[in-house]
Amino acid sequence: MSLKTLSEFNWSVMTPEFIILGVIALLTLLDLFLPKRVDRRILGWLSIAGIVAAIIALASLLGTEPTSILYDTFTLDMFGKAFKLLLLAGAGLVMFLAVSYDAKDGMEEYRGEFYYLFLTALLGAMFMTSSGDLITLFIGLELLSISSYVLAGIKKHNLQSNESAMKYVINGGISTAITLFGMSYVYGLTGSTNLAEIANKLSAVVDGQQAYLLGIAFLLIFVGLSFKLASAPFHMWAPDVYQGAPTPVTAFLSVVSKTAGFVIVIRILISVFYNAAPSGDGSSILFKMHDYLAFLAAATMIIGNVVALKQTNIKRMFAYSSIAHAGYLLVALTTLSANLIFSVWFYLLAYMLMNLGAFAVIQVVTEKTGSAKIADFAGLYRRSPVLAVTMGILLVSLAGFPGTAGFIGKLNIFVGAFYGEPHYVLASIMIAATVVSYFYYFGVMTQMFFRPARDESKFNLPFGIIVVLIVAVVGSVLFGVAPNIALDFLNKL
Amino acid sequence: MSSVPASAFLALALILFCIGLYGALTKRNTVIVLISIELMLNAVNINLVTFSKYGMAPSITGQVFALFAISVAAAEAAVGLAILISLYRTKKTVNIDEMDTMKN
Amino acid sequence: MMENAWLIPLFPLLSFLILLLFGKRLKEASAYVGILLTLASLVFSILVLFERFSEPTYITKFNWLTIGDLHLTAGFEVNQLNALMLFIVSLVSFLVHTYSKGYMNGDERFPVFYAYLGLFTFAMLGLVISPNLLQTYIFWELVGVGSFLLIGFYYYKEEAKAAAKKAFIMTRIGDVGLFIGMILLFWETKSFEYSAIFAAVDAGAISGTMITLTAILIFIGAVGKSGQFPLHTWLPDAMEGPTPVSALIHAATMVAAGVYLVAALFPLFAASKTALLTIAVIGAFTAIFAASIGLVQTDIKRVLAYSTVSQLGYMMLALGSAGYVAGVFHLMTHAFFKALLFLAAGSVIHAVHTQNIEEMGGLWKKLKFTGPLFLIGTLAISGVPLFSGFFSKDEILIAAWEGGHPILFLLALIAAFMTAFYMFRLFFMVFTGEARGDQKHVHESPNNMTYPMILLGVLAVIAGYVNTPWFGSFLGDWLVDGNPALGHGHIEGPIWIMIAATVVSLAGIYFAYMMYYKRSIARNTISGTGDTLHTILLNKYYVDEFYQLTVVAFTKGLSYFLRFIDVFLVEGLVKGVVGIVQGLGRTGSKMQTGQVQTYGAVAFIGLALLAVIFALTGGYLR
Amino acid sequence: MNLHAVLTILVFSPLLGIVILAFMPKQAEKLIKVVGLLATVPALLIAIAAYLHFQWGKDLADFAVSTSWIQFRGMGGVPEPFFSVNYELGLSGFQLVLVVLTAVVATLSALAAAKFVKKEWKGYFMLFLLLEIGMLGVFTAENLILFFIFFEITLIPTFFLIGKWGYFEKEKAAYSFLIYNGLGSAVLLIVIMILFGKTGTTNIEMLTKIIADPSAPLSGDLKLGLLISLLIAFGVKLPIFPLHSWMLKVHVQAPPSVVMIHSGILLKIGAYGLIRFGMGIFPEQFKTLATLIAILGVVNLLYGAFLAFIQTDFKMVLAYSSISHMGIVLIGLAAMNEAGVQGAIFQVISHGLISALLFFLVGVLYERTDTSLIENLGGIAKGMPIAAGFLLAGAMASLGLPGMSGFVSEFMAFLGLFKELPWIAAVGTIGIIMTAAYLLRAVLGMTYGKAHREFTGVLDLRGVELIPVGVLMLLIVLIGVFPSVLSSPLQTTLETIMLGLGG
Amino acid sequence: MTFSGEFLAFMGIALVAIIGGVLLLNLTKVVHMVVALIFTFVAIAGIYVLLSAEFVAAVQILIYSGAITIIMLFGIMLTKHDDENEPKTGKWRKILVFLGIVGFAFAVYIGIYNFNIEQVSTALHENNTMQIGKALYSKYIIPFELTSVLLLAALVGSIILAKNEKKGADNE
Repeated sequence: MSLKTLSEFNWSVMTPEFIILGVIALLTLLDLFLPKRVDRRILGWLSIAGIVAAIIALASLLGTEPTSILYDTFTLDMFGKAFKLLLLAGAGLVMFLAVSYDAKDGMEEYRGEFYYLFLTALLGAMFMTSSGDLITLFIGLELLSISSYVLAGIKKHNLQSNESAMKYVINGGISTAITLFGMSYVYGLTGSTNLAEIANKLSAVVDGQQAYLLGIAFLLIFVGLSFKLASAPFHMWAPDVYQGAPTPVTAFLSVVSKTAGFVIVIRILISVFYNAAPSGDGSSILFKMHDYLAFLAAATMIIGNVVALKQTNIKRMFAYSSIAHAGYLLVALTTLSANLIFSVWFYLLAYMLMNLGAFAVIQVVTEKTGSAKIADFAGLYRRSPVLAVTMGILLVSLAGFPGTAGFIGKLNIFVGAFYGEPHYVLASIMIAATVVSYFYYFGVMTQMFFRPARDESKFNLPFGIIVVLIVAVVGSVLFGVAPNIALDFLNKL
Repeated sequence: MSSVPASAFLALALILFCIGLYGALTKRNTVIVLISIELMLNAVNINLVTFSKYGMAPSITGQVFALFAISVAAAEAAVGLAILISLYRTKKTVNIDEMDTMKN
Repeated sequence: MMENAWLIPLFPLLSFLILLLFGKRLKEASAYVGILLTLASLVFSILVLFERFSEPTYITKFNWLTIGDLHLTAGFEVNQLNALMLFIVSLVSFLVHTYSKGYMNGDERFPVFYAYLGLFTFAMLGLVISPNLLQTYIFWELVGVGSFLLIGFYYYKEEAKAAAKKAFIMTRIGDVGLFIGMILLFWETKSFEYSAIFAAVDAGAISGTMITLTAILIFIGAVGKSGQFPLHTWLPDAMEGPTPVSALIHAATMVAAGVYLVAALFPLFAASKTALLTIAVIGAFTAIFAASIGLVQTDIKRVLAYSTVSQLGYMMLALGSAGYVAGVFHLMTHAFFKALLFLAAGSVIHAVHTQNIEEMGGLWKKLKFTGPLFLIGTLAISGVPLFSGFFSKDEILIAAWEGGHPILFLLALIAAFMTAFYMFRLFFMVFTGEARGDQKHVHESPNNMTYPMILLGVLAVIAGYVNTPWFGSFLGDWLVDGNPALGHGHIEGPIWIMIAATVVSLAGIYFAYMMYYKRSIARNTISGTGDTLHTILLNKYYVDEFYQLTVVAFTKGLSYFLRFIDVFLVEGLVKGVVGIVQGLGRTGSKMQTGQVQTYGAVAFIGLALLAVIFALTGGYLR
Repeated sequence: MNLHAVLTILVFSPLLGIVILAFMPKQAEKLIKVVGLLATVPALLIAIAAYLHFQWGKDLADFAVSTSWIQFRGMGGVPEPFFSVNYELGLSGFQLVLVVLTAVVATLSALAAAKFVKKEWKGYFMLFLLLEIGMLGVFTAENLILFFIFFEITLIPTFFLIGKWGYFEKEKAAYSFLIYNGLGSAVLLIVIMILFGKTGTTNIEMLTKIIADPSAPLSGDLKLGLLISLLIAFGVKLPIFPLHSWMLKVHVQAPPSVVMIHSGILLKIGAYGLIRFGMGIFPEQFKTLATLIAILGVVNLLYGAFLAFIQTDFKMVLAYSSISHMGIVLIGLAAMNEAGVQGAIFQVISHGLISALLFFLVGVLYERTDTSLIENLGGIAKGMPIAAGFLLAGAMASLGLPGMSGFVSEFMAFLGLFKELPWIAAVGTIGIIMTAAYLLRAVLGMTYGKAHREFTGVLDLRGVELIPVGVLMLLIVLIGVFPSVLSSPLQTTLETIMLGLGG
Repeated sequence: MTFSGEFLAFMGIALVAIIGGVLLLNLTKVVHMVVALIFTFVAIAGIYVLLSAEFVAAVQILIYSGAITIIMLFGIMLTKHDDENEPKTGKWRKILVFLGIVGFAFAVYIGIYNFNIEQVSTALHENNTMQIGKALYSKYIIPFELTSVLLLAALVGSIILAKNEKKGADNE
């Protein structure tokens, strides 16, 4: 094993990560040394600035050829760039929510930590997008997880927050163990952690038992990772955690964390299992597992949408909704169509916009009313037409109506489901589930637009919220009307 | 050559994994639940180290992976315990079945 | 002139439109608009009629609706029958317009009445000049609407409302027959044109069954419109309308449309023995059936209504017995004397403000014009020799006999007897004897009511002479001219038929005289009040009740049954599906217990299940 | 002359109104109403101009527009898009008449809304205009995806219009509407996607061509399945028994101006879809199903009629009558010949006008008397003779009185079916009688008879209210008397359809 | 299979590990459970030695048997706990989980029961620590550094969450 010296590598491809890392270090120090009386919000703005800088850095890297350094422990390819951009944008928007978040219940003193833990989580997620090595993927995943655990429980004196963190960490631990258990078998069958090498080795697996073990490993990894996706069967933590965590954290979990989950799932699915253990007819283990994936996707969509019907808490409802969306995305994964990455990426983009926008509204409303009941949205149209209409547009997008990005996202997945080998059943379940989702999305609409308000007090919208709302609405509509702005961008990468 | 087959180590790992899992899913004390999770991760490490010696292409990587896993597990344990303590302050219990203020 | 015949229906339409838009402002002057415009129609009609005596049939048409390769046309035709009908309709209409000015005087919806009359006249005139079945059908329906509106003119009366509804729906049942027949014919001939249909029938292009089927279907339309059994019940009820309307629509014109339709399509019917027989049987049966009901009715208008039904049955009998000329001839004479009778009855009602003949009596002296005119009408309808009805009824009896229907002939003869009897019963009860009701303010009607009656009275007497065994059958010859399919202009029959007809009519009059004038025969000689027969007749054989219990009840029952399906099955299914989804949601919700270990357990058990399935399905062996 | 932008302007002209309204103060009631009304006028004028354009013998193809819009590409920068949707609008004769109908009814409905809507005019008109965009788009789209998009766009504003401005059970009705139609459109989307998967295109014309080609990669069974799915998808909209229950709720609960649109146009999308896609794309299979469709049509016709016969609420009568009348559309389609199809299309237009008229009148009655129950309304002819007159005229039009549009369509539909399936048609004619029975029962029940004392003082139709009824009545009579105003644009469409059927 | 010393050692260590695990599940006192688990952890270290992973074994002793067990004990002591360690509810869950585990173990076991790849001699035991060090600091430098961030996050997180503020102090 001869190593090149570290300096020979093209470290510049890691600029965005370095920027985030730098900001983390800066914030840690600032938080330590700044006098107590300084409003820690400044740190939040700083981290936004950092994220913007990272986006700019990434943008400048967009043109570079796929580069990998250190035996693929870091690679910057088209996939990495595309999803990293999503993660950065999502995290940036979440930061806007975070700076507008009213700190209480024991997190007053930890605003600084609040911000930079987001960044560490983001950093973990970013590494997940750009890694060709199981170990880096795993560490990135855990960095994201551990930061999220802390974030969920950061309202120290709030029982729900504590509880949500506890639930998160326990389920997270189990999922980590399961994932890792699966990875260990993959390692065992190949003797490597490098994804490319693994794929290479696995495509040569012909022995029946090894293939079997690989199948088990696949199931272990997939189920373990479904924790991050909040998809069946590892979905049940989501409602409780979403409900208890501070709203920006919930938003982060439902958007950035989920995106990262899909990143790692796609990475592993595509690079590792796509050609693994091909049988005589050339179909790899991934295609053999197709029915399992389809089943899980269907179960996820059905559970998410159906249980959401019964929710009275808006954050819980959105948890189920996010489960449902994970299900739609799994459909794309299941079908493995040629536009898989496009459709997942676009859907996640749309989902990020509409979900973050919705969480911005939820944050404003819940902070004002002090509870997160759906009934608290009653008469929102009277109290704040802008907020209500914004929420309305976002809900329409979540429900997947045309004219919004949500529709194009679903359409994209749908096209994939019917291109080549059609997946009638899965697609039908998806669309039926979508119709079921009308019930609860429009239930919120009903509250906002049809019901009288309990009190008529108005809202004042913090700057951060306004930014998020504008981005979310403009984005949702723009990508709904002219989706090729985004798709062509992705295509050029 | 070793006289102990690789499958023996793997089986041991599997047994420990299952014990850990059972503990994590049934024990009432949260500390024990956290510890059970650690046991599961340990089982994984046995796998990794086994494969590092007896795997398809034996290499040091398995041991390195195990080390990473150990550090992550430690961090997770620490955070888990911290969360538990924070929860204990508000709720005064470590019984996992009493953490059900949030449900449908 | 004939090329301008299309203007004839348009004058009343113009009247309708003007009165609809400006009626409120014109008020009483509305009458003049209506009268003048119908007069114009009348004048044109007369001109056309006279021109048609010397000129051949005139047809013109234009493309109305294109359906792919099919071009449906509209246009107008002036043949003998049309020309005659134009004259009859426009004449009666004009007279009724005039008469109504007096009769409807003071009604707050006076202009509306004239508007409706205009609409009806337009439709009726349109009907009679239609050159094709489709157009006929269109006006056929419009006529129905005009009738409907006029029956329901006193909209605030529940009876009027019910009668209007009944009239419309019952005639529509018949119309559907016509509708189907017309469409079936169309697909046989690819045309609605009468000429094309006749040509196809002539050429034998249509199978015999199809001819019979379509002919009977079309006849069903006629049954509805002309109040033939079993769709006759609406016509007596239609007397809820103002009396001039009854005269115009339910005596002279619209109800005769059924007869007209059969006449217009006569070559089709003639091609099917079965169809003709059906018509004859229905006609004869209706004639005697309605006449028997007429024997006991006490409402002056209802008696006349049943007599109309009965007379229409006569006409059908004539047509069914291949007596084309007889049918049309009776149609014409009947139009005059029945219109006269109705107008006279209206005049009576106008005077005494009641329609119940039990409350009248002794009006002969008080109504100097009305009485004699009514008598003329009664004589005409009774078939007393020298009056118009005598000649036409005679033709019918001959046709029935010569057509080979002795039983039907007998029925017709009995019906003739009954007609004479109940008509004179009516006459004697109304005009002779003691005044039975409050008659203090009884006075003769104004001139604009009496003049039309006088004109009709004259026609009721002389109209028969256009077609007599003695002075030549001018009308008949002209009607069938150039159309051998229509039969002969005059059918020679044995002389005893004429004598028999005279005898029965005189006998009827005699019995009525004895019973209601002389009172030497007790009124309950045959069957008195309370007797079964009397009750049955009084209740019109319970046909209405029968329908109520069968058709109406069935419809309602079916409706409620369907509602049951709608509410429980269709909605229930939906509720079921929603319930399942909701139930799933509830179950899913319940599983969310807040127990974090449960969550983990679910995830793990899910994994275990997948793994076990994977193991068992032999992912192992491949 | 370059007319390619015309359709885009036509479809999106209401957007201008939405934008203007968005910046207007909520309280400016009068101004909002005026803007809302005026915003529907450009579309109306363009639609009429397009109609005249046709009647002056020019080609409707002048209006067609097609630009690339959405492309989904596969991995690896393949130049050929994997899936592409073009922005394609076009106008055939059939579409033209529907666009004109939409524009007319929309304007009249806006007028009605100015009258009936009592609150939150701004929101109402913005949603209403959005709805109009959707409807115009549906009828001009030349691409299935585009059609679907516009189709779905109509759902949201309608949901709100019903749910916010409706009567007591408005929310339930709105949900019913949303879910049923959502399911319908879901099925539609699946069909579209399968078609795309099999043929690689969603352009209607190309699809028709490809599928007509016997070498197309679609088995007969699949095509039959797709057609049945389409029947379900559009059957919800039309509605076909037993998919109708949502529509009853909507008709009863929605505000009159919305029901005018809903019954007048939205239901017609179902018929349009069936004709354009069901019959247009799958003519062979349509033939196979003709008997079934005929039976469905007769069931619809009779089911609606019999149920309408016992309703106590006039709105319910009209709702069931809509079901009944849509049966005639099916009857006409099942005939599969020129007469039948033309009858079906005529019925679409005719019912659009008639139901708009009747629902407007119901709205007026409800506004004046606070009831639409037949027994509560008896005798209003006394106090409201004009309204009663129009009501009666509307009922006559609805029951197929010659001289009005309803007759022509009914006649042609039956004419067509009698040629192909005379027995089924014969059963269907019972519907003609029942229609008369239930309409007269209801309308006479309301207008004739003894007047309720409390209604003697109510106001008759007046002023601006006469415009919608007058215009609609005029059109109804115009079509009834001169059906060629409608039939001439339809001939080319019919030819195309018949060509497909004949092939 | 011969009963070599290595095999006996393996059996003994494995037995200890499993007994430790079983005791974890069956003991009632929390402290006892943790102590039982220490045996398991130490036994696992022994397994590592058998597998020529001395460095990992050392780390195992240090981190698991040492650090983690100790903080767990701290955790136990910082919190009150009742020794009766049976959840009140969830009998069904236990059964189901048990069944699940049996099924899962069965399914995985099928995959590994004769997973015997031809063994090649390795040099893992030679300079084991150095090999690991080389790999960590060259090939895996990125995850290694990332781990430092992870530990930082965990550190900060643990501190802020577990830190005893004035407000909570009187409750202790």
